[in-house]
Amino acid sequence: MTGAAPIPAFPPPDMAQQERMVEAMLFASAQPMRMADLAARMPTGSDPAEALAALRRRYAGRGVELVRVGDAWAFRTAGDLGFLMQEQTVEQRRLSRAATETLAIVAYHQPVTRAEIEEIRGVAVSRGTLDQLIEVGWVRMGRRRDTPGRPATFVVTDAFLDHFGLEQTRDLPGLSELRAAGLLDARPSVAGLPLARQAGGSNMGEEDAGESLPAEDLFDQR
Amino acid sequence: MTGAAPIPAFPPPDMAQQERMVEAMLFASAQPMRMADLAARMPTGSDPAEALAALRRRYAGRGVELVRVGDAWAFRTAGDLGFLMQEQTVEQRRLSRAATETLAIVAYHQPVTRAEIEEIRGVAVSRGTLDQLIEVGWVRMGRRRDTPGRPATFVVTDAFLDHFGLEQTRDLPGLSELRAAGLLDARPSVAGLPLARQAGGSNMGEEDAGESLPAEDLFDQR
Amino acid sequence: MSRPPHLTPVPDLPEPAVPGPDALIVDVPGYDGPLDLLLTLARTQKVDLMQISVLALAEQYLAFVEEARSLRIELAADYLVMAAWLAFLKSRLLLPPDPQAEGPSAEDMAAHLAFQLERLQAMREAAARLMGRDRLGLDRFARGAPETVARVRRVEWQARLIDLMRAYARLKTRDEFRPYAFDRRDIYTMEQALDRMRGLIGFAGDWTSLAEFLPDGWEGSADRRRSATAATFAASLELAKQGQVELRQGETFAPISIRRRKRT
Repeated sequence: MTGAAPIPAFPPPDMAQQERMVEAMLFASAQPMRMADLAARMPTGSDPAEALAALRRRYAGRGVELVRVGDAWAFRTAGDLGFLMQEQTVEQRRLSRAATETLAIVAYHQPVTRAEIEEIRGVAVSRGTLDQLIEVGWVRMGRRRDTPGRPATFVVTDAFLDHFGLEQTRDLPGLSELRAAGLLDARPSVAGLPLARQAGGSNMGEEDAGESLPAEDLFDQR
Repeated sequence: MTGAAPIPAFPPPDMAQQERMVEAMLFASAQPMRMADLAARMPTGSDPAEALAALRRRYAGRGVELVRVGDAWAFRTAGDLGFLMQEQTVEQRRLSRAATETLAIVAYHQPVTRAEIEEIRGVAVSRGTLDQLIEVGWVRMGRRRDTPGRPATFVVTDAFLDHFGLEQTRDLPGLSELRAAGLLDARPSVAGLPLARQAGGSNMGEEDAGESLPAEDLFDQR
Repeated sequence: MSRPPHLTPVPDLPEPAVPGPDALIVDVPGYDGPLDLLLTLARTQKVDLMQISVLALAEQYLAFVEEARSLRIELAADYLVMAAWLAFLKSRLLLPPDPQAEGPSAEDMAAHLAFQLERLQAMREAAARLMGRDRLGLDRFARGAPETVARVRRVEWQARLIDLMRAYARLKTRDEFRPYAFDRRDIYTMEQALDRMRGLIGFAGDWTSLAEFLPDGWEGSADRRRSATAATFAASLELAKQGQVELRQGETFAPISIRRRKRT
């Protein structure tokens, strides 16, 4: 493997310049960018991590802030200035209660199976609810659970974190309190309790029971 | 606009806050915003002109700059960082046989004219082959030969030496070393005998005989 | 939602003008199943869910179902199954524990129900807190004019020194294998033979063996002798055709002799 050696590396630009580079790239992108994406476009030897830390300090408290979204970074306008941007506000339909509850359960209990969601909500989860949350991009399938039947699990995505302004799922509001109270434990249900599916006929009359429900029903009109 | 309701105005937010507002609005806006657009969204009594001036100073020399577009304002990536706005995908391809042979001849015989390359290869060298090697950066034009017609010569470049891990072309293994390495047939070689053209029909069956070959064909797909 | 999903009025009955003293019935369409209904009922106890009286809750639920029945409102099966189970739980809670009974005790079942209610309540609150955050596109915004990233394809050429050397070696050895480039040192052409014979024929006035005409240095190897012999023979035929020489052979495979043709 001769000749594989790249061109003798130039020294990387100084940190001020690296900071400018990261600033420009993140400003230009509407999507969060991962460290690796940044590094890939910067000169060899650059250190986007240090540049990001410096930028974050620089923008703290500004009208635009550097936020972390999972493994990625993005500039977002400060939350308190939303009122100025009403014209930009995308017409967003309100999630139905079934959808918001399901989303919260996925976020706080992830990875979680459909059966567990049903157990918690006490009703059958319509396919449409989860499908729609997946379509919006806030929920995705996780690994299959290593239990009989190998059921699929669901987890929240980076887009979920981005939308709700969370750096990571650990930052979910009230997470530690819920955990301390044992409310996130996977408690086996007590035999005999007639909840969810085993109640039989649980599909009947459930507002989100029908597989054929148009996705429209997921959202309440605001 | 004046003279309407003389409602006792709330005092406008301080300049730091106004600067944050303008920063957020310009960041989130899809189009450059005029001063009037900014003012219309800001609390009464705000002074977007001053906020813009302060912001412009703040962003001077940064990776993103506040620029004036006609009578409107927008954030733009600093001009010197435009190169970051492209994503390079690297595709690895192997040199075709014709190109490899031509390159070898240039390396061993430089400075060498096109006619000499043809004589050694026994076929006409397509213009594309040499052009491509020049484009790759491994071959360049040398001095013109002081012979009738003053033909151009070709030599290999420093990038060539670098790619192939050579300090100088003298480091290229000689014929005897090639033979020792088993790369040459053991038969007595007629090396140096310029057979090429006079052997007649030299173009037959050679893959790069035609001058009109598109450059694509120069290189094998890996 | 045009229609209460859980309570379906019997068609031929006029709508109940007043849903009854308990305002809960009005809200029935909003329930998300029996657990949700239980949670709402539990809240009317105005105590922490952990301290809730499951017995009292069971009675509330059963009263609710009874009321719906009296209003001739059909409840979905889930609600009736839950009612039956709560009636069973209530009786178990009221009776002294049966040491023979298998499975979870009535207290365990009651505790688990209370846990489920609390957990559902907690998730409701979590969902509300989540929705109350500064949300992207509502309160926080991404760059409104993202710059497109141009994709540039760069080709990296792969060639190793060994490829180069092989190519050069190939060039330097290829000639030996060219069908039209074989070594001509062992070929004696007819032209060469003609030239030679034209010079020699003047001295050969008498019959002379063809072998005598072979050039020096071509007798050594068989290949060279064969080539020279064939060329000389072909040349002699050509000269005979031109009327310059005569050929003679005593018998098959005997030596061929040649002499200059006498001019008449």
